[in-house]
Amino acid sequence: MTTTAPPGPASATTRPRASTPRRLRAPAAFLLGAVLLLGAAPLALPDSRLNLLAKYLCYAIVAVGVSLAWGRGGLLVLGQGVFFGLGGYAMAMHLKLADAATAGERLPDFMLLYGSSDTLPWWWQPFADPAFALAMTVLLPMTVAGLLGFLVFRRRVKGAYFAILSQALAAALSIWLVGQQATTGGTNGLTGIQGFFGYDLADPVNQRMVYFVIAVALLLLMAAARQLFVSRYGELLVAVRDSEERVRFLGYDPANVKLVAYVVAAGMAGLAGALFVPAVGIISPALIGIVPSIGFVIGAAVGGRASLVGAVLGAVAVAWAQSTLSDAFPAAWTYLQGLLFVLVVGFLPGGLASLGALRRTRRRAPASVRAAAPTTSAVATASTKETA
Amino acid sequence: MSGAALTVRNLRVTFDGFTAVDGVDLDIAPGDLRFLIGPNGAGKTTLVDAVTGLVRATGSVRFGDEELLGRPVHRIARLGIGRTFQTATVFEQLTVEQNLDIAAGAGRGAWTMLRRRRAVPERVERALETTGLADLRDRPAGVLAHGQKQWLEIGMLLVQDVRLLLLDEPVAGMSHEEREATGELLRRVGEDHTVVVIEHDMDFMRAFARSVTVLHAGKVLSEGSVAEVRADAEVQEVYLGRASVVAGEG
Amino acid sequence: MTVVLNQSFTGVGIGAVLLLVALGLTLTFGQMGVINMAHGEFIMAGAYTAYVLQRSVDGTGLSLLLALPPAFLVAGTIGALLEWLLVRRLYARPLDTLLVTWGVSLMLQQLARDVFGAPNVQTRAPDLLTGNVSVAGVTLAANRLAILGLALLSVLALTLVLRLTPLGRRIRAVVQNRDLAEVSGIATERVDRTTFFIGSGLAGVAGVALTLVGPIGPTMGTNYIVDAFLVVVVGGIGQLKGSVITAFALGVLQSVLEYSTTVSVAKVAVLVAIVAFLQWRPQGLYTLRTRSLA
Amino acid sequence: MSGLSISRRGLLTGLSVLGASAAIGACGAKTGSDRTSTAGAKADTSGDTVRVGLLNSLSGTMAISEVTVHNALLLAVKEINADGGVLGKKLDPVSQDGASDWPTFAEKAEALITGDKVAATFGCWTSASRKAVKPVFERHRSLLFYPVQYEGLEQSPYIFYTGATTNQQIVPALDYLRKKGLTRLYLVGSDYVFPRTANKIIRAYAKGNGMRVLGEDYAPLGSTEFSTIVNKVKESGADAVFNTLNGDSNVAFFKEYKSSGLSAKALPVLSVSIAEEEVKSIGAPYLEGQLTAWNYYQTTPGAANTAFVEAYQAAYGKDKPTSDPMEAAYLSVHLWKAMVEKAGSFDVAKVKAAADGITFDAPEGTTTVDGATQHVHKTARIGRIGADGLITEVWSSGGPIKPDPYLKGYDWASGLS
Repeated sequence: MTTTAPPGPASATTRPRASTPRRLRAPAAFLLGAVLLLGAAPLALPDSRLNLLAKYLCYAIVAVGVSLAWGRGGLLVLGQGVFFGLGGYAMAMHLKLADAATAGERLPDFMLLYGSSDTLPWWWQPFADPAFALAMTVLLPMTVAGLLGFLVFRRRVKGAYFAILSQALAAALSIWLVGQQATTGGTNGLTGIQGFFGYDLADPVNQRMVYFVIAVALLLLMAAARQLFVSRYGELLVAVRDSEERVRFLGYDPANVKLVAYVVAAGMAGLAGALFVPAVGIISPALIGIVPSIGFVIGAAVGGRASLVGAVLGAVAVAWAQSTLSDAFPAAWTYLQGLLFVLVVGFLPGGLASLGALRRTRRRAPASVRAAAPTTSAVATASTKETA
Repeated sequence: MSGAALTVRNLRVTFDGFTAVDGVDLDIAPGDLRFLIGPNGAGKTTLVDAVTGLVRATGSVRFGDEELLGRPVHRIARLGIGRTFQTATVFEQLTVEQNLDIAAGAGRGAWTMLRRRRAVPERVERALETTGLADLRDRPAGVLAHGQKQWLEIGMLLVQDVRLLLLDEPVAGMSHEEREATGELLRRVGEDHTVVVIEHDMDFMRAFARSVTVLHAGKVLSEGSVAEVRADAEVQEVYLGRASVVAGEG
Repeated sequence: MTVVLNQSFTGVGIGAVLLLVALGLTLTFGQMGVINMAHGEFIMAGAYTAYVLQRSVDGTGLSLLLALPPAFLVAGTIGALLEWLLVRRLYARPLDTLLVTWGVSLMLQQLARDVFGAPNVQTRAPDLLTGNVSVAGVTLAANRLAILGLALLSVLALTLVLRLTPLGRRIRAVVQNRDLAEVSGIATERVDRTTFFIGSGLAGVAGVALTLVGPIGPTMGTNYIVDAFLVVVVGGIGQLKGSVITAFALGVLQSVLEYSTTVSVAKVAVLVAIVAFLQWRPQGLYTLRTRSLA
Repeated sequence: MSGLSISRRGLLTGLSVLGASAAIGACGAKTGSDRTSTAGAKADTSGDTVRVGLLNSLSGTMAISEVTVHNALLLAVKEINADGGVLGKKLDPVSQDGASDWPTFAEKAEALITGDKVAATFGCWTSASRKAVKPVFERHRSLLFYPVQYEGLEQSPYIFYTGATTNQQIVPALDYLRKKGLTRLYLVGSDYVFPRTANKIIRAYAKGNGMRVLGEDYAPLGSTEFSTIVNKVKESGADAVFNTLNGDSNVAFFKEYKSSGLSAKALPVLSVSIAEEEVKSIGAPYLEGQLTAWNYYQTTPGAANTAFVEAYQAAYGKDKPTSDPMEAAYLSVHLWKAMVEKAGSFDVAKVKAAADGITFDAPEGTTTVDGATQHVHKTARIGRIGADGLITEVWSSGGPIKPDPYLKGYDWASGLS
C-alpha cells in the first residue's frame, strides 16, 4: 500500500480551500490566548491571583489530554489523577532532593522525621538527576498508561470496564502512596518544596517565572493537540470512537489508535502534575484518588469535551468556581456542582462550547460541516455514540 | 486482477451449543460475483463473520495461500478482504472524503498520520467517481441517504484496495432506483474484484449474480449458476412460497 | 488451623458484604448496562431509613429487621425516580450515565448532610447480633452471620423473581432482545423502571445490613461503590452466579492477603489480580455468548 | 494552507521564545538565600478592628471535626470582643474553607495573609494540612495557631502548637500502661501521618522500656472493614491495644471488637482520638471500660471549664459535647491575646518575643507557653469511658508537662530524629 498521496495536481486534487477568515481563526485564537495568558494576566493580576491561575492552568493542561482521549477518542479517562500524581511525584522527588542538598542534608526532611533508614531508597536515587526526573515526569505516566492501555485495549475490555478499572487504579495508587509514609510522605505527600531548579520559590518573581513556564506549556500543548485533532490520526481517532469494529475491518488495529491517545493524554497529565508542584508546593495522595480523577474530567465536560478551547476554559472556570464559591456557600456549591454536571453531561454533551457552535452552524446552515475543524454541533450527536 | 481464490473447508461455528455454520465447503474463484442466499438463520452472515475473523470457527479458510482462521480482524483486512454490514456502518461524524481517506490509509506511516490531509489520494478520487459521491465529498456521512451510505461503504472497500469484497445485504431497504444503481456499481466493481454478496432479494440476485450458493441450516444446500440453483428441487422446497422474500431481515 | 478457619470465615463475611452491595448492580449494571455511580447513595438512603425508623419507632434492635422493607422502598423509589428523570434518556450513552449519576451522588450526599448533619450516626443492633457464636473453636460474629444470611436470602429471592414470576420473564426478555420484547407487547419502559427499582431497592437492603458493621454517614456509599462494580465486572455482566462467586472469592482473597500483609498492600494486590483476571477473561467469569458484535 | 501553517509555526516559536525569555529574564532569588527576606505581607492593624484568620475545613471529609474547632474559635473571638478586644481593637474573624484539601489550605492561607492581611491565623487539623500551610506562614512571617494533638517532630518559628505533642499524650499513656503491667501491645491506626509517627515513637518507647509490640496494622482512612485486623489482634496474645484510629473508623473497629468477643476486661484498648463526641456516636455499650488519653475532658473539673462548656452549649446547642481539640482552639485565641497585650503590639516578631511564660486559665487548667518550642505546657489525663458515655479521669500527670516535640529529654527516643 502507498503510504502517502502522490503530490501535485497531476495525480491528486487539491482540496477546496476554506475562506480566509476561517483559515485564520485558529491562529488568531491562539494569538489571542497567548496575549491573554502571557501579557494581560501577568499585568492585571496580583501575585497571589496569578499563582492561583497557574494552578488552574495545570488543570487545564490535564483537560487538553482529556479532550483528546475522551472528546475525540471516546475513552472516558477516569484515572487521570494517577498520571497527574506520577508526574507530580517525579518532579517533587527531584525538588525535595535538591532542597535537601541545598540544606546540606542527606535525606529529604520528611524521611529524617518518618523514615526508618539512613539511606535514600534506591528508587529515589536517580531522581537526584534533574534530566532524569524531568524525563520521568512524562515518561513514567506514559509507560504506566501504555502498559495498562495495552492490556485493556488489546483484550477489548469495554468502555465501562475501562472507566471502572481506571477508578480502581486511582484508588489503589493513592492507598499505596499513603501506606509508604517513610518513603513517600504518606498522606502528607511531598510538601514544603522550596526551590525549583535552583530558584527560590518563596520569591514572588520566581513564582511568576513558574506561571510563565506553565502558560507556555499549556499553549504549546494546545497547539500540539490541535495538530493531532486535524491530522489524519485525529480523523482516525474519531472513526474509532464512532465504530471501532468498522475501523478494524479497514485493516487498522483500533487498540493502537486508542493507545496513542491514552498515552498522550497521560503524558499531558503527568506534565501538568510536574508543573503543579512548583506552582503549589505540594503533591499528595489526596490529589490522586477517585474524586480528583473525576474532577479532572468535570472541567472538560462542562466546557466541552471535544472542543479544545472549551475543555481548557471549562477546567479553569470550574477550578475557579470551586475555590471561590465553596468558601461562601459550601453546601450550595456542592449542589451546584452536581447539578451543573447532570445538566451539562446529560443534556448538553458538547458542553458549554457547543452553545456557541450551535448558533454558528445555524447561521451558515448550508455550509459544509467539516469534522476536522471541530464544529461542535457534530459533537453533540457524537457523544451519543460512545465506544462501549 | 489479483488471482487469489477463497477456499473454505469444513467450516464450523458454534455458539453455546448452537451450531450456526455446520461444515461448509466453499470455493470462490478469482473474479467471481457470488451470491449467498438462504432463509433466516441459514448461517450466511456467520459465515462471513468467520471469514473476516469476527467469530471463532474451526475448519479452514484460505485466501490464496494464507490461512485466515485464527488471525485478528485487522490482519485479515490487510490481506485484502473487506466487508460491509447489514446496516451500513460508516463514520457518521466524518465527511465522505474523510471516510474514504481513512479506508485508504491502513498502511500509512506515523509521520503521514500526524499531518493534516492536504491532497486527496487518487484512489479516493476514483472511488468518489465510481460511487457517484463526488458531489457529496464534504458532507458528514451521517447525513447521507441510506443507499448513499451503502455506496460509501463499497467505496471504502475499493480504496482499501481489497481483492475480495464481502457484502452483507447491500440493497436491503433500498428503493428500486437505488437497487439498480447498486447493481450497476457491483457490476463495475466485479470487473476487477472478487465479490461475495449475501442477499435475500431474488430479483436482484437474478439480475446480477454470476454464481449462487444456497445455505440452509448452516450447510450448503446447492451451488451453481442462477438457473441451476433455481431448478434445484431442494432449494424450491426451502424457499417454498418465498420466491421473492422481503428484504431487510437477517 | 483455627487461624485458617477464622480467616476463611472472615473472608466469607467480607464477601457477604460485597455481595450485598453488588447485588443491586447485577440488575442495573449487569442486566441494563447502566453505570450508576449513585448506587452507593442508595445504600446510604437505606441505612438512614433504618436510623430514622429506629429513632421514631423504638430504640430496640428489632426495628432493624422491620426497617428492611421500608429501606427497600425508599432506595427503590429514589432509584426509579432517577431512572425516570435521567437514566432513561441516556441508555445509549453508558459513559455519560456514569458521569451524570456521579453528579447525582454528589447532590444526594449533600442532601443527607443537610438533613441528618455531617457527623455520622449509628443504629443500635439487637443484642443477639452484637455477640458471637463459637463453633469448633472458630468464632463466628453474629452480625456477619446475619449479613451472610441476608445476602443469601436476597440472592435467592432475586433468583426466584427472575426465574419464576412474569415480571422476571419480562426483565430477561427485555435484556436479551429489547426490540423483540417491544414488538411482542412488553412495555419495555416500565420493565426498565421496575428493574431499576428492584436493583436500587436491594442497595437499600444492603444499607440496613451495613449499619451492623459500621457508621451511617453521608459518604458511606463511596467506600463501597468501586468494589461493588468490580464484583459485577469480574463476575460477568448479567450473571448472578458470577457475582456471587466473585464476591466471596474477592472477600477471601482480600482477607487472606490482609492477614499476611497489610490492608493497603492487600487492596493493591486484589486490584492487580482483577486486571490480570480480565486479561484472561475480558468478559468476566460467566458470559452469555451471543452473535452480536463484540 | 502550507504557507499558513509555517507562519503559524513561526508565530508559535516566537511566542514560546517570548514567554521563556520573559520567564528567564525575570528570575529572582536563588535557593539557599535568606528565605523570608523577600516576603512583605504585613498585617493590617491600623483600623479599629483587627482581622484574624480562621482556617478550617467547612466542607469535605474533615468538616465533621473541624467545624467544632471553628465554633470554639468563634466563641473565643466573641468572648474577647465582649471583653473589649485586643489592645482596644475588636477582632474581625475571617473564615476560609480549607475544604479538606491540602493545596486548598495553602491557597487559603495565602489569601488570609496577603489578601485579608490578618494579624494571626487559627486552625488546621490534619498533619497534612499543617505541613501544606507551613511554608506559606514561614514565607510571609505570619503566625498560625495549631490546636490539635499531633505527632511532634516539628517546630516552625511561625507556628504555635496549642494541642499536645507526643510527650504530653502518647508517652504518658505508655507510662500508664506500663505501670498497669500491660506491656505487650498491639498497634492499630488509620493510615496517615499521626498514627504512623506515633507508632514509631511507641516502638522506640517499648524497646527502651521493656515493652513489646506484637503487631501494627493500618486501615485506610474511612475504612469500615476491620474483621481481619481484629482477628490478628485477638490471636496476637497482646495485653492492650494502642488505638490511633481516626474518628469514624472507630465505630466499625469497636463493633467488630465486641462481635469477636473481646472486651475492655480481657484486652483493653487505649485510644488517643476518641473524645466525648465519638463516644456518643459509637455507643457506650461498645466502649464501656475502655481507656482514652487526652489533656482535657468535658468532665474536667474547674470553674474555667464549667464556664467554657456552658458558653459553648449556649451558643451551639445543649447536647453538643466539648472536646480536647476544641478546648485547645479556644485556648489558642486567648493565648494570642495575652501575648499581644504583653508585647503591646500586633507585630509578629514582638509577639513571638513576648510568648515565653504567657499563661491562661484554660478549661484544662492553667497553661503556660514555652517560648523555645512554641508549644504549651499541658497536663496529661487518662480517662475511662463509663456506661453513661462520659469519660472520667483515672490518672493524670499531676501537673503540666513541659512540651518536648523532639523527645530530646528521653533516652529511648535518641534514634528517632
